[in-house]
Order: sequence, then C-alpha cells, then structure tokens
Amino acid sequence: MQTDTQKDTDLSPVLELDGVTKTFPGVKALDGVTLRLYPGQVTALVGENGAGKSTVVKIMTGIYQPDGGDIRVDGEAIRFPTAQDAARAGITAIHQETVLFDELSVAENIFLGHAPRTRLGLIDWATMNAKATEILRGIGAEIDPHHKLHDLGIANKHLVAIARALSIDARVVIMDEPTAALSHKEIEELYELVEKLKAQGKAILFISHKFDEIFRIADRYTVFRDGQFVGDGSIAEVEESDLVKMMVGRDVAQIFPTRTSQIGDEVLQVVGYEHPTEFADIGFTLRQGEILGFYGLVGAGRSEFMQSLFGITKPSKGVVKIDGQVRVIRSPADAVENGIVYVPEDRGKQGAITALPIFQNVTLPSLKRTSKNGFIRLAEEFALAREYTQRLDLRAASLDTHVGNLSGGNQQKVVIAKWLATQPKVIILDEPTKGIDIGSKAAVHEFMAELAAQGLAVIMVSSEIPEVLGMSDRVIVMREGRMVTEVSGDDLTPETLVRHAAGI
Amino acid sequence: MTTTTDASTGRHIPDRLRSPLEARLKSWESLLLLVAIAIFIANSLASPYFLNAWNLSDATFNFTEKAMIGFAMALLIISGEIDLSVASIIALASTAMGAAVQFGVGTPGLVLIGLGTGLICGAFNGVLVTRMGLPSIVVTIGSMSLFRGISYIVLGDQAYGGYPSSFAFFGQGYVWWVISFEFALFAVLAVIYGVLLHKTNFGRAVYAIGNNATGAMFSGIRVERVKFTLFLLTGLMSGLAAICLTSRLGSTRPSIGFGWELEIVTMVVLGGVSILGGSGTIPGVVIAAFVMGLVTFGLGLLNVPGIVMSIVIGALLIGVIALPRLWAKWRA
Amino acid sequence: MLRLLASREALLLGAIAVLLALIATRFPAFVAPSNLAGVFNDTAPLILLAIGQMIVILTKCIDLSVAANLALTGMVVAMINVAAPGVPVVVILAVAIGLGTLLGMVNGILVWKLDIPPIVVTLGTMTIFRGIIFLLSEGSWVNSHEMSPAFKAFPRAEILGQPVLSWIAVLAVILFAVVMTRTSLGRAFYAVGGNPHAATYTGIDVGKTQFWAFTISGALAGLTGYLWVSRYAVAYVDIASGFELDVVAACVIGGISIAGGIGTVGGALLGAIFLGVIKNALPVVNISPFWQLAISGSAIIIAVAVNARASRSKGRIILKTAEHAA
Amino acid sequence: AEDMRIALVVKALGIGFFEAAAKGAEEAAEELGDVEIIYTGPTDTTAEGQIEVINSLIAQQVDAIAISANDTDALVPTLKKAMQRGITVISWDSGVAPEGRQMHLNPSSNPLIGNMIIKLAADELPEGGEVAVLSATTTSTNQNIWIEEMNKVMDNYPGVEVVATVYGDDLADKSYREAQGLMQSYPDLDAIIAPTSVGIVAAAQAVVDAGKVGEVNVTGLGLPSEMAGAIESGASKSFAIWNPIDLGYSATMIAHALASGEAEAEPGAEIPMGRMGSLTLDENNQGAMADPFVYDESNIDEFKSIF
Ligand SMILES: Nc1ncnc2c1ncn2[C@@H]1O[C@H](COP(=O)(O)OP(=O)(O)OP(=O)(O)O)[C@@H](O)[C@H]1O
Ligand SMILES: Nc1ncnc2c1ncn2[C@@H]1O[C@H](COP(=O)(O)OP(=O)(O)OP(=O)(O)O)[C@@H](O)[C@H]1O
Ligand SMILES: [Mg+2]
Ligand SMILES: [Mg+2]
Repeated sequence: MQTDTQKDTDLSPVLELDGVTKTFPGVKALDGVTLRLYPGQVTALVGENGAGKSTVVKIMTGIYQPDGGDIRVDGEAIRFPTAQDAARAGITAIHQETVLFDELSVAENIFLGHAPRTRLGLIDWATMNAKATEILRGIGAEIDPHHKLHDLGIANKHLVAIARALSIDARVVIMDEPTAALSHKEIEELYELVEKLKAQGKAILFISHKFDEIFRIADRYTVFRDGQFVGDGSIAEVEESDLVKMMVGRDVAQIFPTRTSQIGDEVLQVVGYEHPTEFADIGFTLRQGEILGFYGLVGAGRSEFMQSLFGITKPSKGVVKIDGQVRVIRSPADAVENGIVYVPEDRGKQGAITALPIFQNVTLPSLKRTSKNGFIRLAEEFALAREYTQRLDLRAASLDTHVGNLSGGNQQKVVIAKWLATQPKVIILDEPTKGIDIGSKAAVHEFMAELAAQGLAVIMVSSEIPEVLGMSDRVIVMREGRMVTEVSGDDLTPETLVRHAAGI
Repeated sequence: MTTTTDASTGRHIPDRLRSPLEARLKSWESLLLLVAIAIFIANSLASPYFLNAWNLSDATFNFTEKAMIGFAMALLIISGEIDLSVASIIALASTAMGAAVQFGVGTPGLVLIGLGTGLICGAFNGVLVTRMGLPSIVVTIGSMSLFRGISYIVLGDQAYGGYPSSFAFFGQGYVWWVISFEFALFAVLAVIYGVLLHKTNFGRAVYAIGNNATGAMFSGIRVERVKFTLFLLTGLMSGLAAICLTSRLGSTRPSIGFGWELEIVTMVVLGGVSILGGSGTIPGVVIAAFVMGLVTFGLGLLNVPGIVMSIVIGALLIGVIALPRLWAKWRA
Repeated sequence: MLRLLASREALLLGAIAVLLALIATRFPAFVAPSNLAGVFNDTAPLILLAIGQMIVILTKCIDLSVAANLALTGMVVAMINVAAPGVPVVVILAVAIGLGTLLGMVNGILVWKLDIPPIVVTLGTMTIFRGIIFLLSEGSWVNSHEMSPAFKAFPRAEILGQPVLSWIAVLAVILFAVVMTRTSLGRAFYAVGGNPHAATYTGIDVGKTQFWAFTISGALAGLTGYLWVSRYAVAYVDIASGFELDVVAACVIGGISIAGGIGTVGGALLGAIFLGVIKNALPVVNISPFWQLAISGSAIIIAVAVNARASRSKGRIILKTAEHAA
Repeated sequence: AEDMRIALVVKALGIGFFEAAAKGAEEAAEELGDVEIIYTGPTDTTAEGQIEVINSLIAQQVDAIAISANDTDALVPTLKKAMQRGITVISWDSGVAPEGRQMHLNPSSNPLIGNMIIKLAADELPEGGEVAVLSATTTSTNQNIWIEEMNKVMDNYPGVEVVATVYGDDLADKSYREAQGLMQSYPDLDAIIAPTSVGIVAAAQAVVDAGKVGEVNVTGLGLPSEMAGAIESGASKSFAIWNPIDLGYSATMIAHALASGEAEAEPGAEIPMGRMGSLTLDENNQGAMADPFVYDESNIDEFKSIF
C-alpha cells in the first residue's frame, strides 16, 4: 500500500476527466466532476445511488456525450463519438447491466466489433472461437464459446462481459459493480484478475457499494455526491466512516435495526414444492412478524422458487396454505389477492414500469382501492402514492416523474412502495438491497424491521451474509435448486451458512 | 455491514411539475386539431360544394366504419399488440350474415350473427396470441388470409343479397336530420372508448401492459386476460362495422372491405397512438378520423383520384410525426 | 441451440418435401425437375424480396414498402425503355438498383434520423410510392409491345439451361449468406435486432445499421422491380400490390423472428420456396382458386406456431437430476 | 347556360380500355358543345372505392353518372341515393342491378360475346380440343355473364371442351401464373380464352415464355394496342373487342339525352347515340351497342395505334 501511494504522486494520469457535466431532462446527473485514473492503480468510485457513477462510465466509454468539460487521454483532450472510439483509445468497461446478445454465441459476444479477419477481410470464426476459449480460460471460466449466450446463467453471462472487456487490449479497464451478480468463488477470481491487470500497468476504475472489497483491492478512491465531485485520495489514508460521511454528507452509524416484533400466527405454509427443472423438496412455514432469510450462492434457484410462489411459473407439485387454507396461485394476480407480494431482483424489467410516472407505478396493484366501480380517481391515487413514497424517503422531482428517470435505488423504493400500498400479508424481497447505496440500504433494512413489527411476514432472499444474519429470524439455505437446511438461533453463523450453501 | 441513519422523515414530493392543461396544449391532439381545422378551411375555399350539411353528412361514411374498428384497434396497439385481420373479419362476418339471410333470418338475428362472428374471430386471434404466446402481427397476417379465404370458399364468385329492408337502417338510416345512424354510433363509441381508456382501471392496465408487459404481470395485472379482452373487442367492432358496411352496400362479396386494415392502422397512428405501444389517446383517433375523412372528401370534390389522396394521407402520416422532430432538431 | 436452428430449417425443408410428395400423388409432372426449376424461377422475385425483408426484420424493423418500391422502380425503367429503347440493359439494371436503393434510403433516413417507427414510415412511403407511379404514368400502362425485345429478354435469357432470373436469385442467396455470416455489417444486423441497447454499448450505431438494412431491402426491391416488369412484360400502378404481405409471410414461415435478431438467409429462402410451391401447385392440382387464400393463411399460422414451440425456453436447468433428462 | 356535367365512372383508372372510352366521351362532349366530362374512378377495382367516388359526385351535384360497375349489387344503395337527388344514372360496359340505374348500355349483346369468344377458339380447332378460361375477378359481372352465355352454346362446338375456369383478378402477374398453371395441369391444352384485356395479354406472354406458341392459342377480348405483340408472335391468332371509344361516346350521348329530358329510359324506348345510331331498350331497360369486332394479322396494324 505504501508504495502505491508513493506511485500516484509520480505518475501522470492515463485518463482524466475535468469539469464534466451531463444533464438529463430534469436531472443534473453530473456537475463538473473530476476523475483521474493512474496506470497500475485501482481507483474506487463510490457514491450513493444516483450519484452519477454509471453516467460517468458511459461518458468515458462514448455511450453518452458530455454537455461540457474535458476528457484527456495522456494529457490530450479527446472526444468519443461512439463506443468504438473509446475502445480504440484503449478504454474498456464492464457495465453495471449486462449488455450482451442472447442470440449470439459466447465467442461473438466477446469479439463483436473487433472480430479477427481472414485475408479476404471476412470474419474468421475459427480463430475467434480459439481466442475466446483462451480468454475465458484466463479468467477461470469454463464456458464453451460456441454456446449461445441465453443458455448461460446470469453469473456466467457476467463472466462473458468481463471476457469481452479483456478481449480489447485496453489501458483503462472500468468495472461498474462487477461483483453484484457473482458468487464467492467467482468474486475471488475477479480479485485475482484485478491484481493481474494492475501488474500489467492498466488503470482500473472500480465501482462498488461494498466497502470490504473496496478496502481490499483499491489503491485510490473518488467520491461523488449528487453528481458532484466531493473528494479523492489514497485508500490507505482514509477510514470507512470517512468515506461514508463523504458519500452521504453526514455521519452514519453502522448497525442493523433492533428487532422488536412479536412472532404471531402462522400465515404461510409451503409443502413439497417442486418443479421439473428448477427446484425440488421445498417446504417451510412462516409466521406473522417474522423475517425468513433465504441464503444460497447466486444461481441456487431461490428466485425461481419465489417466482413460482408468486404465480409466475407453475410448480409440478406442492401446496400453499395461507392462514391455514389451501390456496391455488396460478398468476401474480392470484398471489396479490391472497396477500403475497414479490419485489423482484430485476427491477428494470419486472419490478417497475419505467415509462409510467411514479404514482401510477405505486397504485397499479391497488387500483381497486383508489377507484370507484372501476373508474379512476386521481386524487386518491396521488394520496396513496404520496403516503408510501414519503415513508420510504423517495427522492424525485415529482410524483409525475417517470420511474425510468430515477436512479436504481430510487426505482427499488418505488417497487417496494407499490407493494406496501397493497397491505400484504407476506412480502418477498428478492435481493432487496442489491445495487443500493449504503444510506438507502439502511432505510430498506429499517423498513423491513418495521414491516415485521407491524405483523407482516417477510421473506428475504439475499446473497450477502451480513444482511442475512443481521435481519433474519430463521434462514433457509438452498443449493442447486434444493432446500438443504433451515437454520435458526445459535446455529446462525457465517460458517454454517457457507458450508451448507457450498455443500461442504 | 450496514448502517442506519437517524429516522429521516420523507421529503415532500409535489404531485406534478407541469399542469395537465399545459400538457394538453402541447399535445399531439392539439397539433392534429390544427391540421384538421386547416384542412376544413382549405376545403371550403377550394370547393363550393363542401359547406353543405348533406354533403358533409355523406362524407362521414368515408370514416365511420373504419373509426369504429379504429377505437378498439387503438387500445390493442397501446397494449402492444396489433390486429391486421380486421378487414377480413368484416368479410367473414358479412358472409355469415349473408348466408343467414338465405335461411330467412331476420334483422335482429343478423345483428347477432354479425357480432358473434366478430367475437369468434377475435377469440381465435386472442387465443393464438395470449395462450400460445405468438406475435400478433404474424398471427393476424395469417388470420387475415384465413378469414377472407373462408369467405371465398363459401361464396366463390357468388354474392349474397336479399337483406331484409329493416336491415338497411344500420348503413343507410338517419337518426335525426343529417345525423346518420352510423355517425351517431361513431360518436357514442368514441365516448365509450374514451372513458374506457382514460378513466377506468382497465384503461390504466392497457397502458401499463403496453409499456412493460412483464412488469405489469409482476404487478398483479392479468395481462393475458386484458389482451384477450382487447382482441375480443376488436373482433366485436369489426363485426359491428361489418353490419354497417353490409347494410350500406346491401350485398356481400368476399372482397368486401379489402385493404381496410392498413387504413385503420394509419388512422390510429395518425391519431398519435404509438405503434410501439404504451401511449395514445382516443380523442387523437377521433380527430385523425376526421382528418382522413376531410382529406378524402375534399380531394374527392375536386375529382382527385383516390391514389393521389393516399399520397396526401401517407405524407400526413409521416409529416405529422416528422415535423415536430425536425423542429426540435433544428432548434437544438 | 445450434442444433435447434438447424432443425428448424430441416423442419421446413421436410414440410416442403411432404408438400411436394402430396402434390406428386395427384400430379406427378409437378415434381419433374424442369417444372421444379420453373417453380423456383417463379419464386425468384419473392426470394429476392424475402432476403431484403429478412435483413430489415432482423434489425427489429419491417419494410411494408417493398412492393411499392418494386412497382415504382419497375414503372420508371419501363418508361425509360419506352422513351429510349436503345438504352442497354446494363444501364437499366443500374438505374433499377440505384432508384430502389434511393427509395430504401428514404425509409432508412426517416427511421434513423427522425426515429419514426419503421412500420409507420413504410406504411406512409408505401402509399406515397404508389401515388408517385400514378403521377408519373398518369395511370396508364406500359405494355408488352411497347417494351424493347432486349428489355424483355434479359430475365428470360438462359445460362446453363436456367433463366437469368433464377441465377440472380441464386447469386443473391450466396452473396447474402456470406454477408450475413462473415462481415461486420451482417453481424451488426443481428446485434442491433437482438439487443439494440447492447449494440450501442458495443459501438454499433443502431439507427445507421437499420438504415443500411432498409437500403439493402430497397436495392433488392429495385432490382426485382425491373425483373418483374420485364418478366411479366407489363407495368402499371398496381403491380405486385399486396405482395409485401407475401414477403413478410415468407420470412415468418422461414423462421425469422418478428422481434428481431433471429433468422438466416436459408430460412428466408425456404420460406419463400414454401409459399412459391403452394402458389404454383394449387392451380395445378385443381384445388379451387377460392381455397388458395385460406390455405396460405393457415400455413402462416401453423408455421409461426411451430417455430414458437421450437424456440420456447423451458426454464433454467438448476436441478442436477434434471440435467440428464433434458 | 351552365355546362351539363356528366361523370364517366370507370372500374379503375389507368386501364387502357377505359382511357379509350374516356376519349370517346370527350368526343361526344365536343360534339354536344355544352357538356363537361368528369372522368373518374377508384385506383383499384373495388366497389367501396367506387362508392366513395360516387358520393363525391353526388356532393358536386353532377347532372349524370355513367358507370362501369365493379359490383352489380353493392353500388345500388349509393346510386339510388344519386337518383333521389335528381342525378341521371346509367351503367355501361359492366352493369348495375336494375334498381340502381335508369338503363344499361351493353357494349354488345351478351349472347353474341359469349358465342364470339368460343367461336374464335373453335375456329382454330377443327378437330376439337381442350380450352380453358382465364377470367378477371370472381366478382366481375360481365365476365361471369359472358362465360355463362358461352357455356350455353357449347353444344354448337362438338369436340371442344372447356376444361377449367381460373381467375387472374385482372392482375398481370396473377393472370400470368394462372395461365402457366393451366398449361401445366393440361399438357394437351389447345387454347386459353381470356375475356379480359389484362388476362389475355398475360396469357399470351405466358404462352410465349413456355415456348408453346403454335400449341396453345390465346384468344378472347383484348385491346389491339396491347395485343399487337401477341398477334405478331403468333401466340394469339385472333381476338375480339368492341370499340371502347365508341362505347364511351355512346354512354355519354345516352347520359346527355336522358339528363336533358330528350329521351326517357323505359322498355322499348329508342335513345339517340349520335354517330352510333340509336339504342333500343329491352324489357330490362338494357340495350346493345354493336357487334364485337375481330382483330387478326390482317388488320391489327391499322388499329394498334388507335386504342
Ligand atoms: N438516460 C437517463 N435519462 C434520464 N436520467 C438519467 C438517465 N441515466 C441516468 N439518469 C439519472 O442520472 C442520475 C445518475 O444516475 P447513475 O445511473 O449515474 O447513478 P449511479 O451512481 O450509477 O447509481 P447506482 O449506484 O444506483 O447505480 C440519476 O439521478 C439518474 O436518475
Ligand atoms: N440464462 C438466463 N437467462 C435468463 N434469465 C436468467 C438466466 N439466468 C438467470 N436469469 C434470471 O436472472 C435472475 C438472477 O439469476 P441468478 O443467477 O441470480 O439465479 P437465481 O435463480 O436468482 O439464484 P438465486 O436467487 O438463488 O441467487 C433470475 O431472475 C433468473 O431467473
Ligand atoms: Mg450505477
Ligand atoms: Mg436471485
């Protein structure tokens, strides 16, 4: 660490942003920010949801054009009209969303836009497949490059995105929350990769909401708040609490909320749930006021099971009882009527309707309550929407704002508000804090505790052990589609969870 | 490793930034209304026969039947689907009614058969799209050939005629002075569809589905049921249009209503409904119906051939969408 | 998935074989090689247009103006031929392809620069192109006897026993098979339709790629315009009217996904041939012409249902026990 | 005084036959002096298209409408409305049901045409043979009547057999394909009878392309200007047509006579048609203009530049 700090005083930055500004309709996403990336160093970019981190990435990779300010490569001002121009300048990125092609092969996903050619100038598929195999092996991914991308799980897709970034001989590698979809083992491999890239003298920008990994791999940090540059410096000279303070603009204590809920009557009972390919042997009960955690490695099938419980897919076997009564749930509409609601993992596609305003998103499942005989009453809709969005401390210009214009974290709040407004019995939260900044995360946790205290039964799917341990009364561990164990009380330790999840 | 903040009370979020009135003034519909008024004025200057109540009344027949289907089609397109088989449903429904006439079925029975055939065709499309998950544009290109094909199999080179005289009312009757039955029906349906789309939960669901069907399903909306209902409605409206058109023509041939599907889609799109789904209004479609009716009637009075009128409609379709965008580009 | 794709085309090939076998039972002469070559020759315009349409559909667009483009180009070259019978066929071909390209570019520009949905653009240009034919020709026809012999002879000229029209279709199939699999532009069509968002992130300009798709579709329509007019030896406002739907139908039957990103030149070829066989066979096997419409409609619906079934995802495979079963 | 406005409504604009008829109408107008011709029609051959055209003519309060109908029945309500508003309505070439018009002008008598088309084919087939009919659309009024009349007289042509009737919808490409299909299904086919000017040209082209000139004779009703090539190549030995210029001329003359009250449309009435003489109406208020005229090698060059 010492030497690293030493380095950055000597070295000049490879890539430098100065006074960069970007405005979207109604939002100033970036307001004169500064960012410097040095060769052989990992710079962590931190900030709350909506601070402008992903926007700055898109500007550096030619996807967005800045409204003002300079981008300098090796001290020379440059512009990137398209993503290919940025790639040519040696800048490559793993974006926050996986932006790949389901219908194309793995190899082509890696090489699209810079595929190897034959002498006639035609695409050389054989060489491309060979090179793809090589790169994938280099990051420890055993993926056949001939496969179509849609045959891959989300984690493997992410590995392909990483391989793509490495296929370009880059000087600057940007990673926007690269570990959000990866399992333990894969995260470790990613860390090794980052070390390797560093050793090759590449400049790395690393965006993450996870402080443990920032302190583990970063050399420098830069903090944004509300689209503005707050500060930067060497990681070795900063404490976690300082970073948090810079991000949020105030002091925050790091504790999980104290749980005061009374465990009440049994609300939900699941018996022998089974699906031909996705999951099997799942059974448990859930009581009022309880938070039941679902832990597992990414891809363990927790989301699939939850979606089945919510009526999206049909189980081949199994019974659901609500308040002791057997219920048949064939669609999400049935689930909502029976008081089961689901906050999905993929909020852009499944959670929110991004082209509609906030208030319409919030009231969508509750229209029966805000309307009269099927006719809409706007005043009631706004009232309901205001009540729940304020309780979640939503940040938005107005309730009429389209959800798509909100940052990820604020979109998540809209989705949660939508479900709370239905006054459900059971709420399923699938990775509720994935990609959510530290301040909002606490708000979500506190809210979960409050929900439980009010007698709601909560199921929380999470891949973060501290969150699972800090919030759950009981935890079910899943592995390869099966429920392996249920843990509670004193057995709730990180070791037990990891052991069961990994099957060791 | 999480943090808590001091229990912060939520900030106040205003309901709206822009007043609804302002939004309305800047809307597509206002632009289209200006176009309609301009065409009206141009028509009255160009032809001495234009400003005549009976002539204007006759001119409404150019669009009333198409607009009836257009209303349902608007909802369907907003929900992200499309039905290109509507004109063929007209042919099949008309054929069914014509066949029934040969068995001596009276006017009430004919109406039921016309509407019923429309519903069955709508259900056929609806099942293929919602149950089997097929893309509606392709399904209805297929059923477009199938439905009209059945008419051809039944009728071949024959025609059905002999409709009872009371049946003539739907396409040729007047409810009051120059107000034809068809025009009155058009007006009533415009109000019904306007309310359905803009003032009910069903309409809200249609918009939600059109913007993000997966998201709507995850929000507890019965997406398939809504879409199926929309296909039924479109079929029903096609059946209704078949009744009016058959009554107006007094006979049925398999080629009846040929090519209408594209005119109806044009009307809906001109009315500001996004072909990609998710947005559009019924007032827009109503104004678009008038615009198209006025253009064809006005040019007809000048004996301009129909194909030249269609150039005007085609240019309007592109121009009305392109001009605001060009304007925005030019200002930027 | 590769296997599945292969099987989708194999399925279609099988369907065509079954169809031919059925026809052969009633009318053996239909499957004689010379007659099949004739059917192929008849289907050549549909094949050419289907290839262009396939590229457009791949990019999540649709081109409803192809038939109108064909008719307009056909009329223009016919009128040129009448006005100047001496103009050599090479020039006529260049004019046809050039004008078709230009018309395709008009669609492309509107989609690219003004971001107007393709179905709206081409619905509009479809009627505008037809109207222009009317204005140019004042509604009158150009008939066989007005065209020069050379103008009419070109698509009929035989090379290795097959008419030039057929050879042009064969060349187009080969050329575009290479373009689609081995060039960046070809792959960009797939990328843009498969995931436009990701395409932007890859540095592919979505609008520009769509522009090129329309341009290619236009060029093919222009070429077909001349071939059509000289083959049928007549040009008037309504030639090939409604043909755009046949072209889309051929693509759909050929397994090209209307949602974009999925499809091959081979699929478009087979889809066109399937329709071509039906169209040519019905009058031959003495099925009343009144059945034709209903049969092709049913074929479209069945094809799309089969294709959808084949490509339906069956959910993820998470359970170890399910892995071998699948 | 103001000009009398006579609308000549045709099946579709742009068809050579009707363009020629329009020429005749103009000729009549010039002769009459105070007549303005409105030549109009839809762009495709649909009844709905004609209804829109008629509606705008009603609105313009024209004095007379002379129509060649796309559909016998579908135009009736609209034409009735026209008559109620005081407009003289006659049909010509392709007729409208009696309730929808005051009278109908047949280009020739239907039995004569029906006989003519089969005779043209049979004359080339002294030994008898197989003939097929390539018609226009399935709903074309006059084609259907002619084919019916033709079938009535088939007994006079022993050995000649009609093996099929197909429809080319008056589209060149469809007619072409149908003609091809005919030649494939009936390898021994001797003649194709196309009683439509679009179909006959397409059939001749198909015969040339199939290399069957001399084997399959194309005949029927066509325009000399469009058929000149086919006669030259030998694909067609002969064909017939009445003179469309005369037809347009006569229709205009009749419309003028009725609208000005010079004549009355009632059974047995004689209506003057200028240089074409006069027309006698039968019990259905119909009359025939003249006999069809046969064109072949001997006279084609003379007429091909006229219509
Ligand atoms: N395409 C867009 N249109 C409008 N507003 C946008 C757009 N993209 C981003 N924004 C807005 O810009 C701001 C910055 O968003 P950005 O995605 O950069 O945040 P972030 O720091 O990456 O947040 P997160 O941690 O949630 O990923 C947010 O307020 C967001 O709503
Ligand atoms: N190959 C894939 N194609 C499409 N969607 C996928 C694919 N893999 C995963 N998903 C979806 O992405 C989301 C995240 O998948 P993930 O890999 O986390 O698996 P999961 O079943 O959600 O596992 P868990 O919830 O136990 O971590 C889920 O909604 C899943 O259905
Ligand atoms: Mg981000
Ligand atoms: Mg998950």
